[in-house]
Amino acid sequence: MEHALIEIKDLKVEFKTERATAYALNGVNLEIKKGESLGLVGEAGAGKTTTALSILNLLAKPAAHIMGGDVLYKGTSVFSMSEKKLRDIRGKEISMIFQNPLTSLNPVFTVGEQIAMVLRTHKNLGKKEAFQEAGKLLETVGIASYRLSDYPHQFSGGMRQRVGIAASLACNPELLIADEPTTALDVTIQAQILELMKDLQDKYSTSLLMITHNLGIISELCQKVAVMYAGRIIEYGTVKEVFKYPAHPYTKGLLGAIPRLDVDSDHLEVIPGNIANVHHLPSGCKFHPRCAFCKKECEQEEPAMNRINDNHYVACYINEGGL
Amino acid sequence: MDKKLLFGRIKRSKFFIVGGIGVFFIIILAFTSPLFVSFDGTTSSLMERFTPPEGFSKGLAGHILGTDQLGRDILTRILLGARISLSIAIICVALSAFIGTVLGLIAGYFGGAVDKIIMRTCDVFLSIPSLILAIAIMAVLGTSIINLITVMVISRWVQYARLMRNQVMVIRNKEFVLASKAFGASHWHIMFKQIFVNITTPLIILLSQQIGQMILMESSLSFLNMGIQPPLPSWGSMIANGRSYIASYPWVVVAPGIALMLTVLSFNFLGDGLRDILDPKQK
Amino acid sequence: MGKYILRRLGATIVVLFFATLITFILIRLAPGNPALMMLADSATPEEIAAMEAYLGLDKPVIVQYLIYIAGIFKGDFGTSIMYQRPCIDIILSRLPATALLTFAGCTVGLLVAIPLGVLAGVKQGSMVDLSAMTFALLGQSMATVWLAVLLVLIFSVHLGWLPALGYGTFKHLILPAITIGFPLASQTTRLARSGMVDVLKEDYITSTYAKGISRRQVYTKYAFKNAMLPVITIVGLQIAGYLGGAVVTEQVFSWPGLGALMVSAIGNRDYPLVQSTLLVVAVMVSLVNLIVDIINCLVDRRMTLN
Amino acid sequence: MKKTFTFIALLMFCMALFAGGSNEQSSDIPASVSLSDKSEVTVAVTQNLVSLDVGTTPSGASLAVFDMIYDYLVDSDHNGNLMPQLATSWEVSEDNLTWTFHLREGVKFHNGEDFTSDDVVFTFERMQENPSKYPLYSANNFSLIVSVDAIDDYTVTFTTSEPFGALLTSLSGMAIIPADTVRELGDAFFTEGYCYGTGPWKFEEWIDGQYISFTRNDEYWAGQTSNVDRLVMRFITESSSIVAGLISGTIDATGRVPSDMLSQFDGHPEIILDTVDTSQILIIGLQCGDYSPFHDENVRKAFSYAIDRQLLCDAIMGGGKASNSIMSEGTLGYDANVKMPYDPELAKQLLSESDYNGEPITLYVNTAVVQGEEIMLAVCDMVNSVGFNCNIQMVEQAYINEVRVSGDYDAYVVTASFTGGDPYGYLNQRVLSDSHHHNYADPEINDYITLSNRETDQTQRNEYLKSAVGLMSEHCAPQIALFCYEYNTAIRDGVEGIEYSPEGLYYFDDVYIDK
Repeated sequence: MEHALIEIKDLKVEFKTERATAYALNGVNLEIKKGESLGLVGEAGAGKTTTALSILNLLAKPAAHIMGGDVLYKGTSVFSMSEKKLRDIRGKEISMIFQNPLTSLNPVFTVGEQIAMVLRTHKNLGKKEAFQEAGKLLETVGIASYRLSDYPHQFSGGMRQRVGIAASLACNPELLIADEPTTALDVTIQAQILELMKDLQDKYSTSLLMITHNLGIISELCQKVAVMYAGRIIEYGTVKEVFKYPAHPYTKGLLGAIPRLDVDSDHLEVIPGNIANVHHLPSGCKFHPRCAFCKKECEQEEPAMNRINDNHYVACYINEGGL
Repeated sequence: MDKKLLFGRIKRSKFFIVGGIGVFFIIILAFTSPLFVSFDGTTSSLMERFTPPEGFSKGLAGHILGTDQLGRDILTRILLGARISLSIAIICVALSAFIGTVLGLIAGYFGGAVDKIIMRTCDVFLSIPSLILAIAIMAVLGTSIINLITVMVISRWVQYARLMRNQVMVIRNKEFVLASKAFGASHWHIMFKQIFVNITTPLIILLSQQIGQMILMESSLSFLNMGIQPPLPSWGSMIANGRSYIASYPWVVVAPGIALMLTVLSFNFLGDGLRDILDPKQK
Repeated sequence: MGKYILRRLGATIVVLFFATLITFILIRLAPGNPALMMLADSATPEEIAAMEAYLGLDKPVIVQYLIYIAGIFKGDFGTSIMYQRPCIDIILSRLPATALLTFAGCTVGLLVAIPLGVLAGVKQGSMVDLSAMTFALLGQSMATVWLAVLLVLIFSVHLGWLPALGYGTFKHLILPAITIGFPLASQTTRLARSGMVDVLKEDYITSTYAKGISRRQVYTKYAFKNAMLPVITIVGLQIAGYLGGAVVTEQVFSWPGLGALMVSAIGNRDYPLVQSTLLVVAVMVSLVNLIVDIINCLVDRRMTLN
Repeated sequence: MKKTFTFIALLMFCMALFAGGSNEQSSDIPASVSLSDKSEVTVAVTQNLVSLDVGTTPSGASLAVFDMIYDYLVDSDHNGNLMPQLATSWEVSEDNLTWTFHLREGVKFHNGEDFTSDDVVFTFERMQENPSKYPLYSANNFSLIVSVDAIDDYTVTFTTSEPFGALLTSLSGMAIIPADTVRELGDAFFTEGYCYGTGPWKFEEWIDGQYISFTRNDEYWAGQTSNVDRLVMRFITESSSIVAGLISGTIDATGRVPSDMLSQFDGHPEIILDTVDTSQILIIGLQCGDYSPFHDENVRKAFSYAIDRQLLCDAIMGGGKASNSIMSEGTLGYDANVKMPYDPELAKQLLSESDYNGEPITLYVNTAVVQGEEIMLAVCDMVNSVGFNCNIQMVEQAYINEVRVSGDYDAYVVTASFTGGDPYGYLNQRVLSDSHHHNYADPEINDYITLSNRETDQTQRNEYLKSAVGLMSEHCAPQIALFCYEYNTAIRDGVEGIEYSPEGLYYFDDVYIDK
């Protein structure tokens, strides 16, 4: 059976600092097929960025520990790849857009250099051609090419994110990971960035892993969506299916929390309690302390992922039998 | 900073442990030396000039590290010198820290003209290399321990002033400071109770590093006959005066040199260890 | 950039003005009368008075100071009492020695410190890191006198590889440069290390890795340039200190620099020479600080020249 | 890495460029010289030369340099004997006021200018017009000379305001310069490196703080026998560096090696060690005013008798002669049978009789005194063992001058030397005219000194001086002496002809290499 682009199998990751151990990922299972764009949704601290970084095997060395599971890229495990092989993939076949544009660009190098370095490394272009190519890329993301020799601090947040995007599309990668690209931007700029990503997606047909806690973005850009809570995927399916018939109480809560124009209700549904503490995770289903439908087995056993229909899976005892 | 975390870090910081033991050992040795030392390190006995180190062949009674150009026992002088060099260094560090911190706080807190004046004075002192400033001042005041301390303080307070000023500038506009101003707290209260308390870490780190530098500065001044005056021994003067005998009687200058190095090394280790432990950025 | 340099020069002049004022007052308070220094022991009171008049010391101190300042603007730094020659000639004949020594010392220091510091920063917590830090602490714990004398003992007297003194060929420069370079290297190693450690935690480093850039390139280029920012500033300050401060090294190696000149000038109460040497040193220090600031701005464009 | 590093290198480089502008030729001195290949000698001088002007303050370095380049009317063999040089003969008038000198003919300066009486007159008058600018003028008491007149091209007369017994000695310090050239060039003659003299060596180059070099003058009128082409005098204050320089070959001769460092030459047969007795004497000036403990003669005697001078010489200095008075052997006024006993018991007894009861006494020790700190610390221990309470303070020469003139000291320690073996200068300045500073005026001593000043017959002067010095030793006032220095010389085998004067100065004009 032909391997999916990315397969994450039961991935467990812990961060050991002198204070305590943070259980970031507790058995993540995810799959991204070629040309597919998947949304990864969840509150802050759910492990979204950790998942993204583990795909590129870029977890911070001393602190991060892979406790179990694997990440396969086209069938081969990312953790077992040689440094050289990894370098060939990063930025060429898989590239990433980072959340905070203010800190993800090197302050002492020109914008042009930060794009050209990808071209020089992967397409071994000469210095001059790389810069020209970078100029074109800047144009595609809507920045005048003469600004190549400007420095990051001479750009606004939105513009810097565009530079990040330009750099990530330099070698038109097979998979583009966007780690909350618009969170740090205000709404108007957000719309422009999404617009840009949409045309690029059509133009280059790259598969996309969109990480965000903004469900609106998911519905616009992605076909599939996975909801993540406390380091596990608790619901997965097509956007239409999941948004229309949310199965997991947490997903219902998330969707309930969005103000809807078509419904004139004067209150927003609120999920009681707060995010699970990564240092002391609750037993059983990590959501049970906040779950209104919590049952006895929810407290002991971690529910497995079970199928509602081809386009909808959920890890929850309440909805075991489907709707 | 809770206790458990602090001890955790202390246990792990090798520098702190090594430095701490070193400094503790040296201070104990320096201040208890009169009890077990069998020679008076200041009177000369010309017959015993340059006796090579006898080690422990005669137990504690012998010249363990040999004698210097005037027949005085080197080990005794090192221990006596330790007490003098250390106490002067600590006094100088304390004084320069005090002056520097107060001026730094005032400059940082009040800003504007006051800050300009104080900072420009710092620039003036920085533009004159500290050793040359020291020589000029010593030429004026003459060489005595009080003048030595004055000189070292005058040339070292600038570091503290600049450090404190920059730290205060950062904290000055923080909410809790503005809040206490709103409650009508007096300037002094805010400056010392509120602001100072929060910037003690960088001060402690700088303090621990400065002790070593003070001892080194005293050794350079002694080299120029401006340090501690004879017959009181100090490591700096022992090295400076013994340096011409290094080829024929090396122990005269090597012994105090190593003593000085180990002491300053321990203080530097302690300083580094402290920096690792107290450093807020440490994840 | 131009406006900034003008403002900086303005501030520097103010600083220099006060620096000369302080030394002017200090040296005059020092006991000892330069006229006596010039005349042999046999001077009669009239000869002393005549000498003081000749040296212009009989005028009130304020007038002397004004003459001196007026002189500086005209480029006349006054004549040295000891040398009986314009101070500026003596200083300029000694300046290259100190500049060369400081330059060599810093180059030696930086060539050792920067790679070592970067390595220690990259391999944080490893044996390399620990030994680099111990080397750094060692360098800051040795008395300059002791280090200089040991170097002479080992390399010149016992091994005979290098000349113990003097100035001229490259071989003369090695030992004094190491004496100055070693403490400088130790301080710079620590700075380079902590700079590197901090930078490697930054987001843009992760994003550079995510672009498939090799570890070596990140360390030697993208992280390196950021890590060097604190190093440049501190080294700039240190060079300033060494310009006048290499007194001990110059004395032990009989190096004809400004430090040795300063000590003998103060010893002989040669007022004009002391003042002008110090002024030149202060100018050099301010100039170096200015250059460091400019270089800082060139390297890190975020630094607006405030 | 490359780009950033260039910034740092750029910063350093431009700083060196900025400073390096004015003095490029700094790297041409031979690193190490072996005698065989080129006949060139490098000597180490411990004092730094400050000026090439013949009128500058006389110092060890300047005397050695002028001896190479210039000649004097009367030359001194540095042991008290004076011989004709540019003046072939001289006579003095009955009233001892006018000296007539007959000059040598056919002598040329290095630039070819002829030597005539005009040069002698100009050399003197140049300093007379502006005595403050030329400290030599007051140092050699030229103020006593009223005028210098050229009778004809080769005869010149000196008229003095009063009989000046030591005129010849002071003229042996006045280097004759070419009048016409100096009139034309002015001070540039010295500062721009012309310095034409009539001496056996020509001036080549001087770099302040580093070295001064000379080349042989083959047309020297008295004949030049040396086979050394070039002599380099290097200024090095650090004695350990000089020793290292000798061992490593960069230096061929030096005059002052501390005795404790002699052992470094073991195993180096190519360096010949020798000792030179000097008249340089270590002196303690005592304040005899009533506000100081030393006004009581018993206290002064106790202080002097408590010092074991011979032990100081043997243990610390490794040589030198304990002195019985402030005169050293070979100087006028030295009297071998004056006694200065070492008797701690007598000292203790004298001290107990006096009204001194332990007030602290500070000895100001001049930092320029060779091994001053060690010697005086040992002296303090010796005198403290008999009941004194002394300590020392190291101070610069400037401080000592100030203190001596103001009189506010208990005791100061300096070295003194007598140019040309004649104590005229010292006795007049430090004993006679200084009495209102050290507050000791013994009419008998002062009379003997004034008598000796007037006397032109050397043997009679010697008698007067002997009695003056004898009295000073007896009363231990106003100064007492410890010992005369003995310097250790270290010269590379084959280098000959280096002369040493009793004052501990050395002269290289007769240097040659014995292959």
